[in-house]
Amino acid sequence: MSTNSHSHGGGHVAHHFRDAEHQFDSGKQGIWLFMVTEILMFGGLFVGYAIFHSLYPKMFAEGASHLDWRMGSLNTLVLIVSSYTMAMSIHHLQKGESNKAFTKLWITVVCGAIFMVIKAFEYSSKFQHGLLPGHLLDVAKTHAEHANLGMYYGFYFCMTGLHGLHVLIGMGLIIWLAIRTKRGEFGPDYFLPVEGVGIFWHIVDLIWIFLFPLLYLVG
Amino acid sequence: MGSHSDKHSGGGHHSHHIIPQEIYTRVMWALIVLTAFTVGFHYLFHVVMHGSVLAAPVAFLIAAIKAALVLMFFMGLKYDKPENRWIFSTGFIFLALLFVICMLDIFTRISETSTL
Amino acid sequence: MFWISSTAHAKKLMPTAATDIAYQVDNLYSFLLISSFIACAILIGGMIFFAHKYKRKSVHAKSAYITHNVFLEFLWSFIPLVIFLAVFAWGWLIFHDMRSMPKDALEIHVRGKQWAWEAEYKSGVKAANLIKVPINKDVKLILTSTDVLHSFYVPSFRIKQDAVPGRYTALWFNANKFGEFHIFCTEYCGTQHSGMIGKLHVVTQQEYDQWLEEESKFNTLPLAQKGEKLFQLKACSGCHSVKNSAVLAGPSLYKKFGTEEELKDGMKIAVDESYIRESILTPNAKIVKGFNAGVMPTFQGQLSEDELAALIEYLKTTK
Amino acid sequence: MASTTHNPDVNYLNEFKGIGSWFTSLDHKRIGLLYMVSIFFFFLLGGIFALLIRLELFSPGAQFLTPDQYNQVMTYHGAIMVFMVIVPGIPAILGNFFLPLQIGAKDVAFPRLNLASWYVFMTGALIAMSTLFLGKVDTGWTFYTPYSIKTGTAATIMVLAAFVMGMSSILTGLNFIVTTHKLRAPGMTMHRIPLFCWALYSTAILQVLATPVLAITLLLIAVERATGVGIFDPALGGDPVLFQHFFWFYSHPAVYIMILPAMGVVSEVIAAFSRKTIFGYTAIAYSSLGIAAVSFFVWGHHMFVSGQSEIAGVVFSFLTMLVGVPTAIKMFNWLATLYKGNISFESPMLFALGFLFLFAIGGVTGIMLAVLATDVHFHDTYFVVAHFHYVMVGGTLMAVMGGIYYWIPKMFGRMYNESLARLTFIFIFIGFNVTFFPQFVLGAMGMPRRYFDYIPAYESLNKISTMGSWLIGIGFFLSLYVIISAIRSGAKASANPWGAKTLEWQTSSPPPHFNFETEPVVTAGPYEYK
Repeated sequence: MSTNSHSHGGGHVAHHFRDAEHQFDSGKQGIWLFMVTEILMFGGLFVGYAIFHSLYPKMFAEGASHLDWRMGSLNTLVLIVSSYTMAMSIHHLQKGESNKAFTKLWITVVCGAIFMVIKAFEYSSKFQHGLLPGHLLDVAKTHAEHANLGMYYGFYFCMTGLHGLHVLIGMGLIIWLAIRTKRGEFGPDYFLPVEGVGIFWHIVDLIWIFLFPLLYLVG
Repeated sequence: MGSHSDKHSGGGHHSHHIIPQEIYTRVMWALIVLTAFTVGFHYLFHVVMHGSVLAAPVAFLIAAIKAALVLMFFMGLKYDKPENRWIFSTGFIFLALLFVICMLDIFTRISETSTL
Repeated sequence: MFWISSTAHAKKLMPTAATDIAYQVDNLYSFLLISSFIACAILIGGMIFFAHKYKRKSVHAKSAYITHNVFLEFLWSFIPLVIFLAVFAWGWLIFHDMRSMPKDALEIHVRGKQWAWEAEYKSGVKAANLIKVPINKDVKLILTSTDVLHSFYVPSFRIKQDAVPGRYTALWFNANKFGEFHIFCTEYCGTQHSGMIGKLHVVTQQEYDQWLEEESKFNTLPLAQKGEKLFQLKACSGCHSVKNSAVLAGPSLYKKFGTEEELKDGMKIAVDESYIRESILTPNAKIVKGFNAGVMPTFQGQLSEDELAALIEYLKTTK
Repeated sequence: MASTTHNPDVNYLNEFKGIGSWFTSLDHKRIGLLYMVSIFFFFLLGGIFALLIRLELFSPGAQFLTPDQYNQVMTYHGAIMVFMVIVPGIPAILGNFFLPLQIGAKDVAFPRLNLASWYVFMTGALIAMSTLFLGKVDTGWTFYTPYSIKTGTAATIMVLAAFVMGMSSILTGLNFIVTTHKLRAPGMTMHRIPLFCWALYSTAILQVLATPVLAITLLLIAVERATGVGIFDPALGGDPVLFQHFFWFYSHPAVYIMILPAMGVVSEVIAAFSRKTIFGYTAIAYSSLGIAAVSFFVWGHHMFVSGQSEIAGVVFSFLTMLVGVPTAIKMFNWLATLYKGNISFESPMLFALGFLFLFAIGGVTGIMLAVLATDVHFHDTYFVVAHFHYVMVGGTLMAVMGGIYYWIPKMFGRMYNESLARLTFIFIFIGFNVTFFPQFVLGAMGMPRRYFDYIPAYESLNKISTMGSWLIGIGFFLSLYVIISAIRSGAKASANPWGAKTLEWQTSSPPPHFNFETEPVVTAGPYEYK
C-alpha cells in the first residue's frame, strides 16, 4: 500500500486510513465519544438540578410557575421537526439526492432559528419581570416567596443558555454543511461530516426533550 | 474491548444502512404525539388533580421513550456498531454514578443543630 | 521486640496522644507502618536483589521466557486484598467511634471565621482561639463557619472536621491528659490560614468552673479591658498588631490613635474616634496606603454601640 | 512511490522546513514535540514556584513573601503542575509521539483535531498565565467554594482557563481511543499492543469521561462569581460539599490520568532493559483498565472530614481499598519481570527502578490515607503533600524523565550523554527523598498543608526539605542541559539502540514522515525476547 495515494474511496480518504469505510467508522466513533462528553457535561447540571430540586421542591415549583409551558412545548415541536429534516438530509445524501438534502439542511437551520427566536421572546419576558439568576433576581418585582429563587433561575439560564449555545453552534455547522452540499462535496460515498453534525444536532434535541419537562412541567 | 477483530477487508464497499423515509416520518409523528401526551398529562395532573406524585415519573417516562426513539432512529444507533452503543451508554452509566453517590451522601448526613 | 520498638518509634513522631481514640489511631497507624515497611522491603528489596543478581554480563545472554504465572498472580492480588480489607474494617471501627456523638456531653459551639476560632459556651461565655475543657469529660464541639470552609484539627486528639458555613458539623473527644494542645485550621481559608491557630486547654473540673465564672463577668469590666477582650474575640488581632508596628494582613494599630494616616488616594486623615468607627463598620470606605480593599469584612450589625465604644477606648491605650 | 523512493536521510524533522511548518504540522510526532517544548516551559515555571514555596518555608515566620503572595505562589505551583504539566504531560508528549508508532499506524485518527488540541491547550495556558498580570489567583488549584467565590482575585479567568485546557484534554483522549480502536496495523490485536498503549488507552477513557464534569463545575463557579446563583454557596442555600463531589469526580480520576501513562512507560522500559518478556502482560493491561474503572468510584476519599455522611465515607474507603489491588498487581509483575532478566542500567532503567522505589512508598502511604481513622489525622496535612508528591513527582516525573531518555534516540536520532544523565538521576532521586520524606513526618506531627507559617517545632524538618528542593532543582536543570545538548550535538543513534522489540524501534531513527516505509504486519506480541 502506498503512503499517500489512494486506490479507492474517492478523494476524501486521509492518508492514514485504509479506505473510506475505515475512515467513516473511525470518524463516527470519534463523534460518539464526543457525544459522551456532551452528555456528561449537561449531566452535571441535571444532577445538580435534581439534588437541589429534592432539597427545595417548593422553591423550584415557584420558579417553574413563572415559565410558560406553551412556549416550551412549541419549542419541543420545532426541534422534533428539525431533527426529522436533519435525519432526512442524510437519507437523501445516501441516495445521491443532494438537492433535496440541501433543502432539508436549510429547513433544519430555519427550525433552529425559530427555536432561538422563541427562546429570545422567553428570555426577554424573564428579563422584564426581573426573573434573573442569583442576586440579579429582582425580589421586589417578582414578589418571590423564596429568598433564593435566584438559584432556580441560575439553573434555568445555565441549562437553557448552554443548550441555546449548542443550537447556535449546530446552526453554524449546518450552514457550513449546506454550502458544501451545494458544492457537491457530499454523496453516497462521503457524508461523514453530515452524519456527525446530525448526531450532534440530535443530541441537542435529546437534551431538550429532558429539559422541557424538567424546567417547565415538573418544576 | 480487546476482543473486536480487524475485519477491514480493504474493499471500498459501502454498506451503510439507508433508513427508509417512512420510518423517519413515523418517528417524527410519534415524537409529536408523545409531546402532546406530556402536555396532556401535565394538564391532567396539575390543573385537574392539582398535583400528583405521578406527575414527575410520567413526564420522565415519556421523555425517556422519546429519547429512545431519537437515539435509535434519528441517530441510527439501532443500526450502528455495537461498540458505539457501548460507548454512548457509558456516558449515562457514569452520570448515574455521580448522581447516586451525591444523593447517598446528602440524604444520609446526620444534621447537627445549634443548641444555643 | 521488633513490633514494640518500631511502635514506640512511630509514636515518637506523632504528637502526644491525649485521648483514648488517639491511642487507638496510633495503634492502627503503627500496624500500617509495619506492614508498609514489610511490603516495601519485599518490593524494594526484591528489586535491588534482582537488579544485582541478574545484572547484564553479556549482551547476548538469554533471559528467561516467562509470560505469566496464574498462581503467583492470584497470590499477590489476594493477599493485598485481604490486608486492605482488614485495615479498612479496623479503620472503620475507630472512625465509627469518632463519629458517634456521646450523649450528655459538654457542648461547645465553635465558629470558624477568617481568621480565628470563636468558641461559645452555653453560659454565653465566648473565647477566641481558646477552648478550655475539663479533663476526662466527653466534650462535643458543634462546628460551623461564618464565611468560608475551615477545618478544626487537634493533632494530639487525632480529630479533624471541616467547619462548613450554613450548616453544623460536630466532633467529640474525651481528653485524658492535662495540657495545652494546638488547634490548627487545615482547610485553606485565605491570607491568614496559617495564623488560625488556637489552644485547647485541658484543665481540672475545678479550674474549668472557675474560669467559666470569671469569664462571665465580662460585662462588668472597665471599658478599655472589655475592648481588649473584644479585640481578641472578634479576631481583630489576627490582622492588626497592637504590641508593635509589624504589618499583618491589615495596618498595625500600635500607637495609632491620635496620629495621621495616609490613604490610598494620597489624602491624609486623622485617626480619631469617628475614623475608627467608620473603619470597623464600613472597612472599604477608606483604605490605608499599601493595603487593598475587600480584605477586611464589615462588622456592621455584629457589634453593639457599647462594644464599639469599648474597642475605641482600647485602641487609645495601645501605646 | 512507497519504499523504493524513500531517502534514508529524509525524516519527519527535516522533510519540511521553517518554523511555520511546525505550527501547521498535522504530523503526530511534530505535535508531540510542540507539546514537549510548551510543557517543559510550564514545568520550569511551576518548578520555580515550587522553589519559592520551599524557600519561604525555610524558617517559620515571613521570609520574603507576604501571606497573600505565598498563597498565590502555592496556587500557581499547583495549577501549573496539575493542569499544564502532569495531566497533559505523558499522553501529549510521549503518547502523541509513540502511540501511532507502537501500534503501527501512520498517524492518530484525527490529525487536525490533534493539532487543534495543542492550540486549545496553549490558549488555555496563556489565559491561565494572563492572570499573573490581571490580579493573580489565590484559591489553590482545587478552587474550593465558597472561598473561590468570595476571593477578590482573578479566579474567574483561571477557572475558564482550566475549562479550556480541559477541552484540550478531552480532544486528546478522544483521539487516542479511536486511534487505538481503529488504526492498529494488520495483526496488531488488542492483546499485542504494548503496555504503554494500554495505559494511554485507559487514560484516554478517563479523560473523556471525567473531564466534562469538571468543565461544567468550573463553568458553574464562573457563573456563581458573576451572578451568585448559590449552587455552591451556603449563604444562598447551596452546598459547598456538593462542589467537592463534583470536583473530585473529575480530579480523582485525574490523578490516574497522571499516573497511568507513567506506569505504561515503566512497563516499556523495564521490559526493554531486562531484555525479557513482561511478566503477566494480560494482568498489567487489564489492571490499567481496572484502575481506570474503579477510580471513578473512590473520589470521596478526599472528603472524609468534609462533612459528607459517615456512610458515604465508609463506602468510599471500602472502594478505595479495591483500587489498591490492581496497583499491587502491577508492582509485583514488574518485580517478577526483573527475575531472571538480563538487566542493564542505562538511565531510563535507573529512572524506572527509581519509579518502583518511590511509587512503592507513595502506594503504601496511600493506603494509610484511605483508611478512615488514620486519614482523619493525616487529611490536609503535609502527610498528604508528601504522599501525592511521591506518586506524582516520584512516579510520573520519574517516568517522564525515564521515558524521554529512553525515546530520545528515536525522537531525534541522537544519543544523550549517558554519564551526565545518570548524574541527573542521582540528583533527582536523592533530592526528591530529602525533600519529601521529611514531609511525611511533618504531616504525622500535624503540620497542615498550604501553610505560610508554622510553629517552631516543625522547623528542622522544613529546613531539610528546603535543602532537598535545591538538589531536585539542580537535577532538572541538568536534565534540561542533557536533553538540549543531545538534540543539538548528540552522537548519531541507530534505529534500535536498546534492542527493544516494540514496533517504534523497527523503523528508522528519527522515523520518516509517515512512520513506516511499509505498513508493518504484526505476528507476535510486543515483548518477545526469546
